[in-house]
Amino acid sequence: MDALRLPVLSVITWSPFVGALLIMFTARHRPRAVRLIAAVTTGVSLLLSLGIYVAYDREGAGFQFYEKVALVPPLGISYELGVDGISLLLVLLTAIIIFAGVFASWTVKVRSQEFYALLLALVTGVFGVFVSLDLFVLFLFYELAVLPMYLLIGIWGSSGEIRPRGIFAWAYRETGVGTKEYAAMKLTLYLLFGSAFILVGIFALWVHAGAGSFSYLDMETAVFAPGVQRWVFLAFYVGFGVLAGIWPLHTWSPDGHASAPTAVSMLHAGVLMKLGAYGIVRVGMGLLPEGAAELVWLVGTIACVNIVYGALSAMAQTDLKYVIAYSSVSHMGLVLLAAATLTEAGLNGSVFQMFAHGIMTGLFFALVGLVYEKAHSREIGRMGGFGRVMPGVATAFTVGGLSSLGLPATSGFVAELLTFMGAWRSEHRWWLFPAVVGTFLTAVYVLRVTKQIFWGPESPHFRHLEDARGPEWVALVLLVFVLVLFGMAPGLALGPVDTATVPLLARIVGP
Amino acid sequence: MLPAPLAAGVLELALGAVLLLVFVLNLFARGEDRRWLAGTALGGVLVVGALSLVVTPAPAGPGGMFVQDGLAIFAKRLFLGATVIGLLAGLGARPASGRRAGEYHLLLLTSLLGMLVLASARDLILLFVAFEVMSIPLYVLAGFLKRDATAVEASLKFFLVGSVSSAVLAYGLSFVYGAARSTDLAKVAQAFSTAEPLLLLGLLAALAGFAFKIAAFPFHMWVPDTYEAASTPFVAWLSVTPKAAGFVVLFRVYFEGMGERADAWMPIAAGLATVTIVAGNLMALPQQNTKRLLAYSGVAHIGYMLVGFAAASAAGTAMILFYLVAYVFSNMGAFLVVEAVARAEGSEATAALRGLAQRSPLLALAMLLFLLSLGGIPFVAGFWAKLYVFWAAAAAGLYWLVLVGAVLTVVALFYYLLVAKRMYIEAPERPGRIQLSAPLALALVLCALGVVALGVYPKPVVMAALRVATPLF
Amino acid sequence: MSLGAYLTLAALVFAIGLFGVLTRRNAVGILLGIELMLNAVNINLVAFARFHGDVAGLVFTLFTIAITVAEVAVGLAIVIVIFRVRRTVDADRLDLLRG
Amino acid sequence: MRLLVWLPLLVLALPFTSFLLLAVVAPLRRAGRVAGAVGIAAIAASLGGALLIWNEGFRHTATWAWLPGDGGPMATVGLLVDPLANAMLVLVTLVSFLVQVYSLAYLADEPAPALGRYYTYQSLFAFSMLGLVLSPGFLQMFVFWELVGLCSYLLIGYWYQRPAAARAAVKAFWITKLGDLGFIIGIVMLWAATGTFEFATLFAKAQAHALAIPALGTIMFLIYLGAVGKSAQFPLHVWLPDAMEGPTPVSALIHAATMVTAGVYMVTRAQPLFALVPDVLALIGWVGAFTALLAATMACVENDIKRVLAYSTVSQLGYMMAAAGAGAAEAGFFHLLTHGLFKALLFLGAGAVIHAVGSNDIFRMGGLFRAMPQTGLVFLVGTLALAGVPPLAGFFSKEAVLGGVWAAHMTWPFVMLALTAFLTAFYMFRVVFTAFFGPATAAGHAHEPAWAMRGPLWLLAALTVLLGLRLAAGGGEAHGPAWLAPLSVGLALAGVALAWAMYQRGALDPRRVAAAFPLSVLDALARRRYGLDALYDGLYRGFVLALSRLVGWIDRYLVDGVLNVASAWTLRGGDALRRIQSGVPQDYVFGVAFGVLFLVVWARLWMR
Repeated sequence: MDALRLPVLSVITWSPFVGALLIMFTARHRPRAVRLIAAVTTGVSLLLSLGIYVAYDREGAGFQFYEKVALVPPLGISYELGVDGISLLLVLLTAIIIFAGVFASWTVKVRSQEFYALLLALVTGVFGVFVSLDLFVLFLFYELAVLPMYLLIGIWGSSGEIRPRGIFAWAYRETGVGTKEYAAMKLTLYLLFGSAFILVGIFALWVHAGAGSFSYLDMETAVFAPGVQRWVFLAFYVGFGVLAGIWPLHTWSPDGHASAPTAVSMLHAGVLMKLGAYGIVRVGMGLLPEGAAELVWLVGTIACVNIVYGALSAMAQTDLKYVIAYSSVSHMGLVLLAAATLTEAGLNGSVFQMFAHGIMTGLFFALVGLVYEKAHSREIGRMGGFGRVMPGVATAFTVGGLSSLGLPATSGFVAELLTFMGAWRSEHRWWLFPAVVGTFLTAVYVLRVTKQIFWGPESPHFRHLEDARGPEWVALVLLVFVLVLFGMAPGLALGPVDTATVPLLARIVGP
Repeated sequence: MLPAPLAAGVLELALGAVLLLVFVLNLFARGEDRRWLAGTALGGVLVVGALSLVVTPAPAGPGGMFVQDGLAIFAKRLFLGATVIGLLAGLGARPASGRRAGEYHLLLLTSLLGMLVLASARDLILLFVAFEVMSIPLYVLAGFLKRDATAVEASLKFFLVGSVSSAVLAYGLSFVYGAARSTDLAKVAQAFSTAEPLLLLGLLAALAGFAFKIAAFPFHMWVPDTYEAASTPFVAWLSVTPKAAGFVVLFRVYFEGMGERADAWMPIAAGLATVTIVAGNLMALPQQNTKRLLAYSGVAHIGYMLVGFAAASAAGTAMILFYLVAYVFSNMGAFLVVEAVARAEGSEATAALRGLAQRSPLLALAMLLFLLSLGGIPFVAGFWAKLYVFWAAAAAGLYWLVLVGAVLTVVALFYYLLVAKRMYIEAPERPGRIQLSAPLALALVLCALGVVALGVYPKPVVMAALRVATPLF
Repeated sequence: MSLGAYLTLAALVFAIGLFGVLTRRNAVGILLGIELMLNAVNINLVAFARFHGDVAGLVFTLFTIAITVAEVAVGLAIVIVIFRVRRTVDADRLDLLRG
Repeated sequence: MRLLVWLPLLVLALPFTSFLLLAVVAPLRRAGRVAGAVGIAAIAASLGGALLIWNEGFRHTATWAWLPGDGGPMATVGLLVDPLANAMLVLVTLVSFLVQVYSLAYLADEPAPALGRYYTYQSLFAFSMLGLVLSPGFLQMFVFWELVGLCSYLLIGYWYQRPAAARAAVKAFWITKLGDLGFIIGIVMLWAATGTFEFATLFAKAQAHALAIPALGTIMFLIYLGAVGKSAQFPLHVWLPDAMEGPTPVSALIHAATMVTAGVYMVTRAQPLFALVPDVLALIGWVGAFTALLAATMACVENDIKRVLAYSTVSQLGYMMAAAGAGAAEAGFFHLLTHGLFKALLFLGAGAVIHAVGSNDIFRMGGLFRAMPQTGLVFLVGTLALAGVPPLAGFFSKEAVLGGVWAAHMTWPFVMLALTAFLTAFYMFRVVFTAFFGPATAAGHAHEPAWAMRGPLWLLAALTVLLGLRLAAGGGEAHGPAWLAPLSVGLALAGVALAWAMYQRGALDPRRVAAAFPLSVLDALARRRYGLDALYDGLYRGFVLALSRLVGWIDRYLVDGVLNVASAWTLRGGDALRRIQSGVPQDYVFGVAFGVLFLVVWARLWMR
C-alpha cells in the first residue's frame, strides 16, 4: 500500500462518493450502468480495505495509513485520517456490507439512480467516521452518514401499521406513527438530536485540551480535569448512544429499520449502529479514560437492560423486520456491555461483536428483503413452510439465526464468549447473567421465527415463491462465508483488534 | 486621485453616481418594459461591487466619524454582492422591470447607500442618519405592489414597527450621547468602561432598535407578513442585507473598542439568542406558505448568529460574518426557487413544490442544497456557519447555549425536511418542467455555487472574517 | 430647571407617544404618536446639549427632525394607499396577514 | 510420531470434508444416494483410523492458539488422544458408519435432495461428535457440544414440514440450551479463576491442590448442568422422548449411542475436577439414580416402541451418571460403551420393525417373530443385553455400575438402580412379547428388511454377544460384593417373568394391575410424564411469552409514547406560539415594547 504512495484511506472513503456523482450525472435512465458503477466503486473500497487489512503492521500497531491536510488552520481543523486495529475491522465490515447491499438491492426498480447515489453518499459518511482522526471531520462525516437516510427511507421505504393505543394514543395520531415518512423523520431527527450532544462534547474537548486542534492524537496527549471528563463522557455516551440504540433512546431503530429498504436496513443496522458504539469506545473511552472508568457502571447496566429488554421485545413482534430490528437493539446491548467491562477480553469481544453482528444483521435484512419482495408480506403469522420453496434463503437465515444466538463456529459465539469472559472478570460480575439470559431468549425467538417461517406445512398462497437468484446470491454467500470464517478463525480479526484494545485499556485502568 | 477624506467614501460616491444616473434615465424612460433601466442599475451596482474588491482600508474620514476599515469593506462587499443577486433575480419581471422600475431601483439603491454608510459610521449622528436612510425606503418597497391589499398592509406594519423601534433607538442614542458627552463611538466605548447606568439604559434601548433591524424575537413580528406579501426578489434581498447591516452596527456600537468589557453583553445576547432560536423554529413548524416558513426560519437563523454575538469575542464576530455570507447564498437561493416556482405555478405554498424532483431535478436539487445549508448539513455552507458560531460560543464557555442551539436545529430540520419531502417523496400534481428566465437561473446558479463552494472550501472566507474581526477587540 | 426635569418631561412625552401608538385605532393617530416619541428624543438631545455645552446634540436634533419628517411623510403615504385599497384606516381591520 | 497428531486429525477431517463437499457442491448433494456414498466412505475411512488409533493405544495432546490475547492466547483448540477418547472414537465412528449404511435403505424412498441433506447433516454430526471426543479443553468441548446439539436439532427436524417434528426439534434445542447456559457460565467462571480452559493444566492444578477456588462447587455444578441437559437427566430429560420424531436411524445414533452420552463422557473426562467437590458428585449420583428410576416407570406405560427405547435410554444414562457420581466413572463409561452398542442395535431393530409395520404402536404389532425372524432374533439379543442377562455385555457393565454405587455407600441410589434393573427387564420384554410373539395382528405383510439394514443389525448383535463372551472369559466379576451378580440377574429374570405373565401368558391383566392402589397413582403420573412437560409448557407460555408481550407493549406504547408525546407537544407549541402573530398592527408594536422591557429586566438580572 504505502509502496504505492496511495492515500488509500481517502480512496476507500471517497470511492463510493465518486460512484454517487457518476451515477447522478452519467447514468440517467440506464439502470444497468447504475448498478455496475455502484458495484465497481464499492468493490474498489472492499478490495482496498482487504488490502490494508492484510498490510496493516500488527507489530507496529497504532494508527497507520496516516493522511493529513490542514483545512481551517485557525481552528485546528484538518482532514486527518488513520486506522488502528479497531477501525481497521470496522472499515472492512462497512466495505463488506455495502458491497453485499449493492447486490441485495439489485432489484430496486423505482428511481434506482437516485437510490444508489444516496446510498453510496451515505457509505462515504460511514467510512469517513471510521477513518477520520479529526473530531470535527468525524462529526462532519457522521452527519453525512445520517442525512441521506431520510430520503432513502422516505422514498423507497415501506410503511407498516401501528394502531394508536394506550394513554398516548392522541400523540400517535398527530405524529402519524407507522408510516414510512414518520419512520424516516424519526430516525433522522433522533440521530441528529444525538449529534447535538456529540457536538457539545467535541467542542468541550477542544476548549479544555487547549491545544487549539480537533485532532484525536493531540487530544490524546491532553489531560482533562475529572469533572470535565465526567460530563463530556456523559455527553458522548448520550450522543453516540442514541445511534447505538441504548435504552430508552432506541425507539427510532425498530421503526426505522422496519420501514427502510433492504440495503439501507443492512447498512444502518449492520454498520451505523456500530458507529455509535465505536464513537463511545474510541472518542468516549479513548479520550476520557477517567470519565469512562467512573461511568462504565451506567453504560454496562443500561446495556444489560438493552440485552434482555430488546430480546423480549423482539419475541413479541409479529412483523419479521421488527423482530430483526429489536434483535439489533439486544445485540448492541452486548456490544456496549462488553465494552463496559473494561477488560481485554471484553473490549475485544465488543469490537468483534460489532463486526459479527454487523455481518449477521446485514445478512438478516438481506434475507428479509428477499422474502418480503417475493412474498409481499412481513407478517410472520401468514408465512410457513418456505423451506421447501426457498431452501437457499432458509439455510442462510438459519446460519444467521444460529450466529445471533451465539452458536459456536459462527462469529456470534466468539463475540458472546469474549463478552461473558470479560463480564465475569469485570468489577460488575453480575453483568454475566443478563448477557447469558439474553442469548437464551435470542435462541427462543430466533428458532421460533425460523420454525414459523421456513418449517411446518407450507401455506397454499406461497407456492409460487422461488429462491434467491443471481446477484442476490452474491450477497448471501459473501455474508454467510464471512460469518462462518471469522467464527472458526477469530484470530484473523482479534489479532489486530488486540493491538488496539490493549493500549486503550492501559489508558483507562492502567497497565 | 481623490483627496484623503473622499478616498474613504469612494464606494458611497460611486453608488451615489449610479443613483443619479438611474434617476436621470428614469426621467426619459417611456413604455411598459423598462428592463434596460433595471439593467443599468444592475450594471452600476456591479461596477461599484467591482470597485469594492479593489478598495483598501483607508484613514478615517472627517473627525473619524467615517471609517473604511476591514470590517466596513467586508460588509460592503457582502451588501453589494447580495444586491447584485437580488437585482439579477428581479430582472425582466414585474415590478422590478415594469413601468415603475425607476422608482423601484432608486429606492433600493438609496437603501443600499444607507447600508454602505452605516457600515462605516463611527459616529452616533451619522449612524442614526444612515440607519434611517437604509430603513425608510424599505417601508415603501415593501408596499411597492400598491394595488395589493396584503402588500400595503404589510408595508404599514413594517413601517409602524420600524418607526417605533427607530424612535426607541433614537431615544436610546440620545441617552448614550448624554452619558458619553460625545457622539463619537470611541468616546462611548471609553465611557462604557465606567458603566454609567444612563449609558447602559441608552445602549439597551438602542439594542432594541437594532434588534428590530435584524428581526430578533420579539422585534420580528413585521418579518413574516412583509416577506409573505412583498415581491419575492425584493424579499430575498431584504431577508439578508439589512440584517447584515444591523449586525455590523452591533459590532461597531457594542464591541468596537470595548475590549474586555464586551463580555458584559454576553448574558443579554445569550438570552436574546435563546428566545429567538426557540420562537423562530417553533413558529416555523406549522407554516404552509414557503415564504412565511423561510421568514420564521430566518428569525431562527438570526438567533444562531446571536449565539456568535453572545461569545463577545473576535472569533464570535468573525463567525457571524461567515454565517452572514453563507446565509446570503442559502436564504436568497431558497427565496429565488420559491420565486421561480411561483412564476410557473402562481402559488407560494409549500404544496406548490410537490414532486419538483421529478419535474425539474436540478431546481429541486438546488432547493435541497439551500435547505440543507439552512439546516446546517455537511458539505454546504450552512454546516460550517452553524458549527463555527457554536464553536465560538463554546470557546466562550457557553456550552448550554450550544446545546440549546444544536437541539433546536433538529426542530429546524423537521420543517426543512418537510419541504424536501414535498419535492422528493410526494408525487407531482402536474407534469412538465418549470421554465426559468435566464437572469433568475443565473442568480440561482450563483447562489448554488456559493453554497457549495463555501461548503467544500470555507477556509478563505473564514480567514478573511477573522482578519477583519480581530482589530475590533 | 435641572437636567432631570427635562429628561422626565421627555420620558413623559415618549410614554404618551407610545401610549398613543398602542391605543389609537386610527392610523393617522398612530402616526401622531410616533411623532411625539421622536420629539421626546429631541427634547433629550437639546437638554443634554444645553447642559454639557456641546453643540453636537443640536446637530443631532436637526437630523432627527428631518428624519422624523421623512418618516411621517412615508407613513402618511402608506396610510393613503391603504385607504385607497381597503377603504379604511382602522388598524384593527388590517389583519389579513397573520399566523 | 507425527502420526500421533495426523491420524486423529485425519479421523476428524474426513467427515468434515464430506460435510463441506455436500454442503457446498449442490449438485452432489442433490444426487441423494451419491451423497450417501460420499458420507459413508468418509466415515468408513475414519472408522479405520479410529480402530488403528485404538489398537495402538495412542496418548497425545496437541493445542493451537484460538483466541489471541496480550499475554499468550486466551483460549486454545487442539487434540487430546488417550484411551478414554480412543474407545469413544471407535464407538462413534462405528455406530455412525453402521447407521449411515442402514439409512441408505431405511430412507430409500426419500426424495434425492432430502437424502443429500440427511447425509450432509450426518457428516456434520460425525465431525462434531469426534471433535467433542478429542477436545483437550472445556471450551472446545463446549463448541462441539453445541454443534452436536445443532445436528440433533437439524436431524430431529429432518421432516421439517411435520409440525410435530418441528416442535420436537425446537424443544430439544431449547431444553438442552438451558443446560448449556450453566455449562458456559461454569467454564467462564473457571477461566476467570484459573485463566485456562485446558484439561491438562486444570488437572495438574487439581493434583497439586492448587485449585483452591471458593466457588469451585458452584462452578462444577454449573458445568454439570450442561450434562444434565445433554444426557437427559432429570429434570431436563423431557426433550429426549419427543426427539423420536426424527428418523429412527438418527435416534439410534444421536439419541441413544453417541450424543446423549456426551454428558457422561464430559463428567468422566473431568473426573479429577469433580473429585474435588464430593457434594456435587453425590448430587450427580442421586440425580442419576432418580432419573433412571423415573424414566423406567414411564417406559412401562408407553406404547410407542421408539419412546419406550427413548425412556430406557434416559434410564440407562441415569445409570451411567449414577456411576460417575459414585466415583466409579470408569464403570459408567464402560456401561456407556456397551449401551451404545446394544441400544443402537435395539433402535435399528425397532426401525426395521416400524419400516415393516408402518406404525410405532407395539399393540398394532404382534407375531412379528414369525414374519421377520432375523430382526426378531437380534432384537431379542439387544433386549437381553439391556435387561442385563449374562453373558451379554450389558450384564457386566450394569453390574459394574451397581457395584460402584454400592461401594460408594450410596444405599438409596443403589436401591433405585436395582429397582430400575427390574423395571428395565419388565418393560423391554413387555415390548418383545407384545410385538414379536403373541397373536399376529394386522402385520401380515411384514417382511425382513433389505440387507443394508440387516447387515448392521447382525454386526451389532454379534458385537454385543462377543464383547459379553470376551468379558465373561476375562472374568467380569470382582465388582462389589459376591451377592451382587445373583441379585442383578435375579431382578432381571423377575422382570422377564412378570412381563411374560402379563403380556404373554395373560395370567395377569395389565389393566387390573395398573388399577391396583399404589400402582394406579404411579400409573396415572407416569402416563402424564409426571406433569413435567406441562410445567415447561406453562412456563414458556405463561411466563416467557406473556412477559415478552408485556415488554413489547411497554416499548411500543410507553417508551416510544413519551417520544411521540414530546414531538406532538413541539408541534402544538409551534401552533400555539404562531397565534401571537395576531395580524393586528398594534400587537406588533406591543411586541417591540415587550421586547424593550425584556431587555431591561434581563439586563437588571444578569448583567454585571
